Amino acid sequence: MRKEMVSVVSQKEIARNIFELKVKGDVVSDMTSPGQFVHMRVSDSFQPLLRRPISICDVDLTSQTLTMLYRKEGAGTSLLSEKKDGDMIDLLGPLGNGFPLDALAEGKTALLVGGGIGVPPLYYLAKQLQKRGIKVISVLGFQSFEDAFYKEKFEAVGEVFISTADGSQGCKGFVTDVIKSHSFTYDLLYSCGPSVMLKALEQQVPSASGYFSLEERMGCGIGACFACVCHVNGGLPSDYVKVCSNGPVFPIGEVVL
Amino acid sequence: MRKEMVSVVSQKEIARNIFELKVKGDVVSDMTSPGQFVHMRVSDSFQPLLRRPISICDVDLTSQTLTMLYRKEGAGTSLLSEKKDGDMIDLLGPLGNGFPLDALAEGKTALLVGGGIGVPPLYYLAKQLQKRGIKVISVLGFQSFEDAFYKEKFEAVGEVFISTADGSQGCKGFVTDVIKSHSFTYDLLYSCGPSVMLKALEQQVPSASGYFSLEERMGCGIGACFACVCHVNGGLPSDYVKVCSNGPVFPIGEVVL
Amino acid sequence: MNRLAISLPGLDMKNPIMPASGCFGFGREYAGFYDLSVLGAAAIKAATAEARFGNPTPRVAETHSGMLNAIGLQNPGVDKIMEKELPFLKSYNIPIVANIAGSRDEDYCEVARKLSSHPQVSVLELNISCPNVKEGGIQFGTDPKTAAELTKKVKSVSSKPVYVKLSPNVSNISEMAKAVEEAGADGLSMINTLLGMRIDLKTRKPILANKTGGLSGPAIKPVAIRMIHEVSQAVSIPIIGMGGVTCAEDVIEFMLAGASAVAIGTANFVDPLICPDIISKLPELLDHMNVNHISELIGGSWKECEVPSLSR
Amino acid sequence: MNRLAISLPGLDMKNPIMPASGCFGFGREYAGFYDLSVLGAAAIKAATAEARFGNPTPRVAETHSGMLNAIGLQNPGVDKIMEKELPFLKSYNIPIVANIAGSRDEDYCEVARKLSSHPQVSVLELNISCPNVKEGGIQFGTDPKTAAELTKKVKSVSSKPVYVKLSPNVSNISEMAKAVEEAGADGLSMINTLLGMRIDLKTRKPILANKTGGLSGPAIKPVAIRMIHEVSQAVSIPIIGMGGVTCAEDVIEFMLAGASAVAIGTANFVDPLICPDIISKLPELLDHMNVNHISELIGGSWKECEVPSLSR
Ligand SMILES: Cc1cc2nc3c(=O)[nH]c(=O)nc-3n(C[C@H](O)[C@H](O)[C@H](O)COP(=O)(O)OP(=O)(O)OC[C@H]3O[C@@H](n4cnc5c(N)ncnc54)[C@H](O)[C@@H]3O)c2cc1C
Ligand SMILES: Cc1cc2nc3c(=O)[nH]c(=O)nc-3n(C[C@H](O)[C@H](O)[C@H](O)COP(=O)(O)OP(=O)(O)OC[C@H]3O[C@@H](n4cnc5c(N)ncnc54)[C@H](O)[C@@H]3O)c2cc1C
Ligand SMILES: Cc1cc2nc3c(=O)[nH]c(=O)nc-3n(C[C@H](O)[C@H](O)[C@H](O)COP(=O)(O)O)c2cc1C
Ligand SMILES: Cc1cc2nc3c(=O)[nH]c(=O)nc-3n(C[C@H](O)[C@H](O)[C@H](O)COP(=O)(O)O)c2cc1C
Ligand code: FES
Ligand code: FES
Repeated sequence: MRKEMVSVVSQKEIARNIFELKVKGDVVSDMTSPGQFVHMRVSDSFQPLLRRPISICDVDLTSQTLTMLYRKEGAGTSLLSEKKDGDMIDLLGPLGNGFPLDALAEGKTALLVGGGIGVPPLYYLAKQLQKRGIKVISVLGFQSFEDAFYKEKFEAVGEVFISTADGSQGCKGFVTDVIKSHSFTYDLLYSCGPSVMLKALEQQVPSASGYFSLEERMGCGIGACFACVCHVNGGLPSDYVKVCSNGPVFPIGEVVL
Repeated sequence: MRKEMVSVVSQKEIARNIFELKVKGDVVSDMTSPGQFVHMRVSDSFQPLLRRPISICDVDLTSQTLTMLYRKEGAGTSLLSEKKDGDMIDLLGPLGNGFPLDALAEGKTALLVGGGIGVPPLYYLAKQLQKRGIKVISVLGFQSFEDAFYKEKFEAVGEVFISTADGSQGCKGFVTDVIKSHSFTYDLLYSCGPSVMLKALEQQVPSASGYFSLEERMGCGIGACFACVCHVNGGLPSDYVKVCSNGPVFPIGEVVL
Repeated sequence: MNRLAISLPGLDMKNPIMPASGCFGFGREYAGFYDLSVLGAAAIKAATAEARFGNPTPRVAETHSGMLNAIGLQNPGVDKIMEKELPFLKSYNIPIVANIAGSRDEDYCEVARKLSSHPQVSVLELNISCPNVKEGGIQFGTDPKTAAELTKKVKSVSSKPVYVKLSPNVSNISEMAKAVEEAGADGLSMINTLLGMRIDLKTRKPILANKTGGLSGPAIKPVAIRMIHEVSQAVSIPIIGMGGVTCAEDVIEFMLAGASAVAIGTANFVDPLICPDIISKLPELLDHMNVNHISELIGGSWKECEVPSLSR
Repeated sequence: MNRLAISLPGLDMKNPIMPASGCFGFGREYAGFYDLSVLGAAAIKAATAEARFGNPTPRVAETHSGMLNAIGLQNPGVDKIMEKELPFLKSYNIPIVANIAGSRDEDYCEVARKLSSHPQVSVLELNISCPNVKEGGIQFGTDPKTAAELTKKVKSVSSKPVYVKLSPNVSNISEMAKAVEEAGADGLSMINTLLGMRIDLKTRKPILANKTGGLSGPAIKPVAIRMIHEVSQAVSIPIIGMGGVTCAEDVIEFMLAGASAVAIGTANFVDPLICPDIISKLPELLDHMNVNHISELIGGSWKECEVPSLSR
């Protein structure tokens, strides 16, 4: 975890409002755990004031290059989308705890389930799992064909199933529909996406064990401000975990979604 | 007076922290009166919130190009100094009333006295006066050699005397010292500079008639907010003029400095 | 049907947008930029009984996402305003909100009587909250009793509806609001500026000659929103909301909080075309939000679904 | 001579800079970024008698040059803080400001008694101003009498100096300050956050689950400066200033206003290295201002030349 000025290597829009941003810097060498995130200042002024959390999507350790995918939504990500090659970005990272890689032995199967802008961290995970000889099945859900991205990239590391809410690509419906209609055999589930999706998974795939990556509005991103807490299943009412520093990845069932 | 997005043609540092900025746009066609100013947003965000008033230094009506000179001081002018060729700037102008050009007949002599960043508006004035067959003598005061600018440009339109506070160029001292040591013969005095300088002129050249261009912190720049008022000499206590819309140029003696 | 029309006591507005008092002079300057008849209404600069020069300069300073002003109620006095300024606005045919200020009850009443009798004035806006005038205003704005008494007196001499403009520099804004409502106020304007200061490192003195000034602009928007959210639930008179509005989305946020109309102050200095720009963007935004008429949004943040919003 | 050293009741600080309560946790996280021993002091997160989870999420929202928070005083309770958190800070050997909160007098007193007896705690900071806790806090912070009584009680059980942290959400901040000074407060901390709100256009509800939150960051700096300027002239106990500090220049501005030390809150989230960065920049700034010792700046905006500053 350090603060460093990284330089923009490239930026392009790869789907509707979805940007792929590559940055370079020494700090990238620390980014070995998929599921971790970085916290970036998108402006030199205090508008916006807070940093923006973005997941690590891919890392090239040799060239110290970090790839991030983000959806241009509000003021912060709009400013981020204006960054050009050579621009410097104030980056804090890597933050939080990623997906445990040694939870699965060689030869086992991992089911990766991503929804929308929850897909990016699963890509680095997929690559790392495959490298360890683990079979990867990816189920990726998007709103529509125009919003889908990285299908080919995921296909390079395993089987891929796409769902879109409007049916314009892959199966019409949600990731849970894909999972219900195929009877995948897998050992662990890894998922990242909107909390409605994670809740649906918890309910509709109750037997699954594995890991969820959560999102919560953040202040500091490092565990100091208590903005991003969640209740713990079966804990005291005052028990909590912080998404930024205890997560964002938690064993399924550990926290109250 | 209109609001227009103008595009940056060039920007360079011509003296210590003094920048020459050229912009292009239809609105420049309205800028025929030296002494008027423009009011610019230097950022798309609200940091800084208010526009910045900068004088018209030179205008090329054919190419619709406006030249401004400014000193990089605080947050606003720092941001302005980062503008690059092709960048767009939100400009309001031309604002206020400039120096009357027909106050002098052909063949008469004008003494132009500028201090520091008060020098720029005098350049467009000097050019216009010369074009009308008026003899121009310029007395320009700066802190030091490093801060001086546009000497050659002024020399192209008339005789030039420089003073620097540290004596590193021209006469050591202030513009008033130059005026005292030379006994210039002139018909009208035109001056722009810090209010201490204008006050000194008023006291030490009491006989002078002519025009002063004033500065005051501004809100709107167009006469609506009453931020920039001055008392009127010999008026009621409630009498006032607004620097932005009644000025910035006033007949010497009209307003309380 | 005009989806933007809002009707409030004394104010028939074709849209909820008006420039805020003190940020629009008497309209002349902005008339050079756009046709003022597009405005829902216009609040003119505070009138006092006599002409006032106001405070010494510097009168403005910038802050992060905001500005401080200490104009000090400069104005030519109520008589000149009626003679020289109001006639200019006549041809635009928009409701006029006449802001009135003073240091004593009698002054307020004199100005109120005169202005309310002017045919062009639609409503009075009782400024009991100007933070920049030593002798008066501010104590009216922080003590519910004094505010209520003044409101009563002004109401008794005014032939037009009276809106009371509240100061945010109070411990309990609802108490103030309820006091002036009971005293007969027909509506509220809120918020005026927050008291603030900046110190110059070079001179080591406050930048403003008046030392303190009123903080306005985007920086204060969250304070305005929470006060309007609170007060709109505590009173039943309408609120003209203001404080940091810079875009159509902000207007919607103020109306969801509980404002029935929205005034735009500081943003006029940043962009003289801001009022017509916002007005023209509102219909599109309503479409986007699936809202038929803008009045449906008033108080929308608390009117329905109070319980569900608590449960998240 | 250490040009930055500041000595206040219970606080021997090698420089006037401390992280503000609630913005620094208990120091662990920032210890990963820099050596905490460079700090002048550190204010730790509010302690309550029992463990508190605080408010539901979302707990933060952004505003122009500011942020809203409604953490709701989440903390593990005073006992756990003394056992588990304070020992971690021991090795850094810096004065600790222990922030205490509660909803009833007894709670405050229990926490005060316990924490003041802890050897590592240098002073207590009585938080009577947390705007995010329904049952309590805020009324202590807006009523001078209640605040004074609480201060007295806490003083009577505390073996360490007590600083009272004032809320800016009041009509008359000097009155509050004088009341707690008379009640025995050894110093003041000001300001806490301004009450604010943001409404989400999509859900039409407040963004924060708690609806309202505390506004902090650069947006509130002018409010803090004017309150410190006023209060420092009204009382004779020292003030720890805070509210929107983001750079060394801001620190100087707070001290010129009348603060004797300066706390940094929100800016830690923007830049975890902000405290050491500011500390390292102060000497250069003093040189630039021709100031020998930083304490010479305290109250510099009003201490001398009161009259000349009025005349401009
Ligand atoms: C651990 C983590 C990893 C993330 N990874 C990615 C990623 O790889 N790609 C991506 O596109 N997005 C990701 N997000 C969400 C992303 O941070 C938000 O979309 C982004 O901050 C929105 O900023 P904005 O200025 O565009 O939106 P605004 O709505 O203007 O933001 C306002 C505030 O809300 C916060 N906010 C808004 N939406 C979210 C959200 N969904 N989660 C958390 N905070 C939010 C912002 O940080 C900011 O403080 C991640 C969030 C977290 C917590
Ligand atoms: C009519 C007029 C014409 C001007 N022409 C020029 C010019 O041609 N070249 C040039 O360099 N400067 C000129 N100035 C001064 C220039 O506007 C200020 O230097 C500039 O606004 C400072 O902005 P900043 O953000 O760098 O400084 P900051 O100190 O950060 O500014 C803070 C605020 O103070 C105001 N301000 C600061 N200094 C002045 C000042 N001297 N006069 C008015 N407002 C001020 C700013 O506009 C801003 O609102 C002119 C001013 C006026 C009123
Ligand atoms: C320069 C200036 C002058 C103002 N003058 C007045 C005034 O005369 N009467 C009044 O009631 N409010 C006055 N106000 C307050 C505004 O009407 C408005 O309530 C406040 O600025 C908040 O809105 P804003 O953030 O959109 O500016 C003034 C504000 C500014 C910035
Ligand atoms: C996330 C957050 C949590 C806070 N928690 C506390 C707290 O527990 N006790 C307290 O006295 N102040 C608390 N504060 C207020 C700060 O200590 C400080 O007074 C305020 O934020 C203004 O300073 P700033 O603008 O530098 O943040 C908190 C502020 C923030 C932003
Ligand atoms: S974001 Fe601050 S504790 Fe998690
Ligand atoms: S700057 Fe607004 S009236 Fe001159």
